Amino acid sequence: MNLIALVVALPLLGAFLLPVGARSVGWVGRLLGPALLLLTSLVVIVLWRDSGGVPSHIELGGFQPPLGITFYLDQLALVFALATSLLALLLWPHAAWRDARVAALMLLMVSAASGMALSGDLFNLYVFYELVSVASFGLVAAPKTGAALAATLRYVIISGMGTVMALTGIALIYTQTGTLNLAHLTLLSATTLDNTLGLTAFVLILLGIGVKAELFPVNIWVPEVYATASQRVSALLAGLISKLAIIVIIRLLVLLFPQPEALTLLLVIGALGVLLGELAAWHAKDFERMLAFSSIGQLGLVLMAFSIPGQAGLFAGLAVAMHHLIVKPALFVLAERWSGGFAGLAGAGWKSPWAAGLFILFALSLIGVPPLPGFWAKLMTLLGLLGQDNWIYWTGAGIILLATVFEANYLFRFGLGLFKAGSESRSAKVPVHDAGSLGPSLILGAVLLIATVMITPVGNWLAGVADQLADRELYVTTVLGAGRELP
Amino acid sequence: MSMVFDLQWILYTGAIGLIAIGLVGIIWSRHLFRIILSLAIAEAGANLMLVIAGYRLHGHAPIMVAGVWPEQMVDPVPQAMVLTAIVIGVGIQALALSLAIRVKEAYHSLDIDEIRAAMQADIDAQAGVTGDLSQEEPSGREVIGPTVAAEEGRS
Amino acid sequence: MRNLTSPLFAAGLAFFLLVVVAEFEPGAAPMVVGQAILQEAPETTGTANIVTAVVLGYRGIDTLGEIAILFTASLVAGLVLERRGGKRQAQAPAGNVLRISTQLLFPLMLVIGFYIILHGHLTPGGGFQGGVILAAAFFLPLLARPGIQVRHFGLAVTEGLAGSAFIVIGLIALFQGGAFLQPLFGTGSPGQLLSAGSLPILYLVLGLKVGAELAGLLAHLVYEGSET
Amino acid sequence: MSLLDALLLTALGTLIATLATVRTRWVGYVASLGLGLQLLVLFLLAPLGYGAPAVTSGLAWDLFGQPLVLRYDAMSWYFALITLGAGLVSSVYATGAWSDHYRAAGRSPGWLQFALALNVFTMLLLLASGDFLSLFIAWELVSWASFLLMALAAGPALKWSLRYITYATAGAMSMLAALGIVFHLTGSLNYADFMAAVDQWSVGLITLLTVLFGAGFAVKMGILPFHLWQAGAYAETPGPGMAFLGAISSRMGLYGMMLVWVQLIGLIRLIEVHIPLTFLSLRDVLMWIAAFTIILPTYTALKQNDARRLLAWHGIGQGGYMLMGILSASALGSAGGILHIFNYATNQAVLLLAVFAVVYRTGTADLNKLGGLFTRMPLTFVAMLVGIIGLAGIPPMNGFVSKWMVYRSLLSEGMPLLFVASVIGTLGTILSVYKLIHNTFLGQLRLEHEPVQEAPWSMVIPMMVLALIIFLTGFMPGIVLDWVAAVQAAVGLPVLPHTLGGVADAHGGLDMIMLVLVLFAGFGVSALLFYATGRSEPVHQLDNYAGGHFLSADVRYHYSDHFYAGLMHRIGHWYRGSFLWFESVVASLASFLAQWSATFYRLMQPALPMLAMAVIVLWMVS
Repeated sequence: MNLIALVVALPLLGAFLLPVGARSVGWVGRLLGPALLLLTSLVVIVLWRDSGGVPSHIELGGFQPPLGITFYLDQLALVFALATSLLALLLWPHAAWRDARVAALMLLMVSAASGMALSGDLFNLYVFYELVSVASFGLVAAPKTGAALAATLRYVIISGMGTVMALTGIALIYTQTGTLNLAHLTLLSATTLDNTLGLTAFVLILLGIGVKAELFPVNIWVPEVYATASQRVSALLAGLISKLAIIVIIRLLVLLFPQPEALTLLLVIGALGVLLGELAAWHAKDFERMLAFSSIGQLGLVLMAFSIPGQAGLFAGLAVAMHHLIVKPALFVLAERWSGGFAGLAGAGWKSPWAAGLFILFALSLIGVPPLPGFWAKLMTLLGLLGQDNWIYWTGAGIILLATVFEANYLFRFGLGLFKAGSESRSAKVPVHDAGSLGPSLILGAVLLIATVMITPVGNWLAGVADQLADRELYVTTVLGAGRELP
Repeated sequence: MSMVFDLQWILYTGAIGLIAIGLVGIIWSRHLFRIILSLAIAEAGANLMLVIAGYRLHGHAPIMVAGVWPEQMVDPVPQAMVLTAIVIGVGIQALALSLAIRVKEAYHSLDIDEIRAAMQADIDAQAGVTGDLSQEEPSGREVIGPTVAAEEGRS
Repeated sequence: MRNLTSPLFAAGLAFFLLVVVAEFEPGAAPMVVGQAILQEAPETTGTANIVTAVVLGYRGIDTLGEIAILFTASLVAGLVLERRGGKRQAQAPAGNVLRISTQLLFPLMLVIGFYIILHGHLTPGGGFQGGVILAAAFFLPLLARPGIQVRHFGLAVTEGLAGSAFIVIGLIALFQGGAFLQPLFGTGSPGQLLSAGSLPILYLVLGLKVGAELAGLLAHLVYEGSET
Repeated sequence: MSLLDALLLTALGTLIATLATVRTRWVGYVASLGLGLQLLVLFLLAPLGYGAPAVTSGLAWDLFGQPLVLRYDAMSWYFALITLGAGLVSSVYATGAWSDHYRAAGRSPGWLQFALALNVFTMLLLLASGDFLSLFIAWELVSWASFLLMALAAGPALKWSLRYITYATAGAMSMLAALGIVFHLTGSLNYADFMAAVDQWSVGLITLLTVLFGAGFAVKMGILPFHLWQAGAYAETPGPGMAFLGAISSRMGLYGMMLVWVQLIGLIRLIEVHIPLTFLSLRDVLMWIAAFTIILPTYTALKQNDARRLLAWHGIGQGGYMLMGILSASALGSAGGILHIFNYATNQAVLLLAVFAVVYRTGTADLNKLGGLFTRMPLTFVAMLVGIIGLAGIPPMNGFVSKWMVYRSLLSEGMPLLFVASVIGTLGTILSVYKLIHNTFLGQLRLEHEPVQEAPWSMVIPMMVLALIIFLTGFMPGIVLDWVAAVQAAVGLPVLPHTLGGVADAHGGLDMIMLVLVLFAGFGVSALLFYATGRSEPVHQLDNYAGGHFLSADVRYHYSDHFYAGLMHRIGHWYRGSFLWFESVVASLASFLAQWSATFYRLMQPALPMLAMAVIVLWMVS
């Protein structure tokens, strides 16, 4: 199990060596990154098989848990570590083939993202989160156009504020508990964090990490960054990094903050995200920003699903999150060729029918048309929300339903527009997809269809993951051992 | 709430005050450089808060020398954390500054509002859409579907 | 918008501050893990400076992440500021006082920097502090003679190899059957220069890396960033 | 494996076979054959139509602890029969000469056949749904399948189908909300648990569920105020597709209403719910909505100049009769409503097929550009004549039977105002179908239509078969009434006593056999008188004069522009487009909010997140 540290260490090693190595041996830069990602995926798969689904932990530096830093390896952490490597491999940016520095940034981001998924220490989470942030700044600034730089700068400032808030939150928690290990904090939380101060710390961490998770008030960077960054980077940020941030928030919520107010807060923030995101997406006139706003809406939905108390909420939230993890990157990859305003894409579907078909498949799943997986995720969310005897939850369900109507309208306004017969002069310029530009989308589409067919096993597995996530006892005993004397 | 104004209390107030000053500065300023400086101040406040968390009144530095027992020392963990946090802060500030230099070159301005407007215009132009908020073309049209010609759809 | 929200926000924040402070118990925060580390660290790591034990041992992965962040920041700054073609204008050299004192200070600062790095496990200081001094030492000539060409490749090699060394030391521990970043080579006797196993080596590569990165960052900001 | 499995698997097989052959020329034969097979299997299930106990499918499975039940009862069978009939007729029609025409226009008949097969399959699935979850899943599948059929034509169809899918999604979301509430209240999604619990629920809850479920179904039905999408979307659908959609697709909404309102909630509960401050019950309100659904779209149809749109608008109105009949809750009225589903499907299908036969030959459906085709396309004319007689509710065709039953029940149940409303609607129907047949077939033949010939056999035969069915089921309505009675029994409505010739009732039943015989005897007598006197003499249509001038072929004297000018002078100013106005208000409001949201993301400083945080914390602390 100790080998899981390789998932963090190897990409980091590669990133340190790449800028130097690429200068001396050209092909190193091109192949080292993907090769390392393949290796880390293999490591995760092998370890996952060995674990048999039972959570375990490793002690970094060999120091016992509450003192040293631990990685916690439950199924959720492993699946996200695996998804990180695989998605990065799938969405390896074009620029990374040419520029070793971009490749290094990708490796840094992958390493930190895996670390975020695995880490069992509050401050360590923060460090990995910051590493993800800084690497993503570099990736989104890489096109180096004026707009990209300005968007990145605004992103940096918002993230910086987030950093300050998250750090303050961590400091507040430390003043109350004197420890940083999540398992240890879980034990202490009932007596020390179940109060206003704990809630304040949660709000601060929520808003801090929420910058990456595209949460409602701190997501104003999203549309401009996704519109200026390269689409594959947008795909990674919207698909993977945002989910990781949410998973971290949820893990903290489950372990540390049992207050019901925290759930209500998630619900309200999520509902506002859904409403504003979907409305703005409805208003958007170009593909990337439509996807960006839709991503805001979807993450709001994830948050709303997680706000349902109990295991049902975790299940629904994971389902929505995993679904979006597959769908949104695929859509952003389509935007590589279909970049820009709707008007310029009229008739593009006739020229690239496969791409149009994929778009429609993903759109249907996003809207939640049975029997695609998106439907089940949405259904679980709605049943959970309507299952609460609380008007706020019912309002939230109403907002989701309303937003879905908008979603259907704008997604299909675009989807049908692809088949609008454009004038000849215009359709001559319409970009055409080829096998290379469709590859990642095709693979993700296949994954979606497999999940559609195997919905029962996938659902049961996800329920098991949610059970593990919900089990605080399991976390504590796995990391700290049963009955050990703690400081 | 205790009204004892002990040192700890004052230190916390100071740290939070620094954070507040920094955050207000970020909002209040339009000048990019001031915003970045305010960010630095806010970060300093957060770091201070972290390091105070481990401070004890009359504590000793956590270094093993003769005559000082571990019980008398201050908490070493926040010190290590704050070291990390400071370095992270430095990295982000350097990054923000280098971006600011290039943004200034691209848009000839350090005013965040002007930069934002220029950036939006750039993005719109690149996507080939007219300004998102155009008054000439209300977006409400054709959103549901076609407007039915007068004689055919009225009921 | 800004004029409206700012006072509102300031008021909100002031209230927030009051509430948070009112929640505090007077007195110090509990010292749970810290106390345990203070008790245990000298035996397990062999450092006299417990902060070093925490930085390199107990929270070693944090430190790895931290240098990775610094590395990333310097990489991104280089990426953003890099300019293809275009010669930089030569700038007037600085005055005599600065130039001569730079030459005097340079070896001194090197010595101090390395001293602080190498005694990081014994006295206050360590890789970061020493690394910053090293960076300053290399940065001073840039101030004195602004036209000087910075050898970015050398810096890149230094930071790349130093960072890799940190990870490789961690990986050696891992493949010897221990945990990633586990201290190696025993503890020695606390208080000696040659003690604390692999931690001083880690601090050395850390110092070199931080020095190289900060120097590179500053050089980027000075040169590439200057207006043409 | 039950016969139901065989039916569904055949439908699925048809779908796959159609997809496999979608680019070939024989896709139409494959689809028709598949649909024919399905119809055959359905006939094997015929005992269901006469009240046999429900058949359960072996395909049921569990999803997340929720069993998905598939089963057919008398109602499913009845609807499935109409669905498959309409599907088969449309598919055959679309196979022969029509498909060559369609292919020549650059379209793919294969995809049309596939969309038809998909629609049929999803509808059969919907009819089989035995719990709320499978109901919703199949409902969504039906919605998106008809979306595919509507969008196939591209061009203007894209916009209309977008409008449809927006309405349909809104309806589906409303149903989903109801589903969630049901799950919350009963802890399951089974019909049985729902029926067991419904008696304890409050009036408000019943109303809420009725409205939420109903809104979803009403969108599909085009019940006011959700009707705006339907006419345009149907009219832009390629020929046989429109015939299929017009004949049966909307009725899936009625199926849902019968299932949820009548079978699960029970009309008694709806009658018990009194709307505050009025003397109406919830049921009365729904009936009045049905009445307005009859009147407004029918009179909108009157103004259409496109034959497809005229029939499409008209179809919306006919849904109102069915709903009104069923909601009347009496044996006679509900039987009339249910019977009208069958009758209307046959009428609408034959009318649309005739219209598209005309379009096939002349290239236009514009009622101002046709006329006099009677001499060129006599068989098509006969088909359309049968259709409009049926639709207008005139004996001896089947439409008369069902409308008579609805009217009579309205009178006998003491609802004279609703009776008046539906009579006004029927007046509009007669006027508009007359406009249709007059402007198409009667009057002067246009010069450019001189060479027009009768439609090809592949198109005439389906029309003739339908016309025959219309007459037969008008002559002997007992054939269908058997099935209708079984449906009534299945959903818990009082069962209508009936005979082969019609309704058995002590206070004046209806015997169509007698009536038709008398009618034909009358016709025979008139014909005898007409021919015996020998006073008539056939002349060429241009051997004539008007206003003192002799006519020549290039003079237009066919009266079609501003049809009903006199009537429009009276009622024209009542057309206000209120629903369009309402729709645009909603769209504008949404647009305003959307613009606001976009502005939020465009103009907001980082200040707002901070402010939001402060506010949230204050809210939570206090």
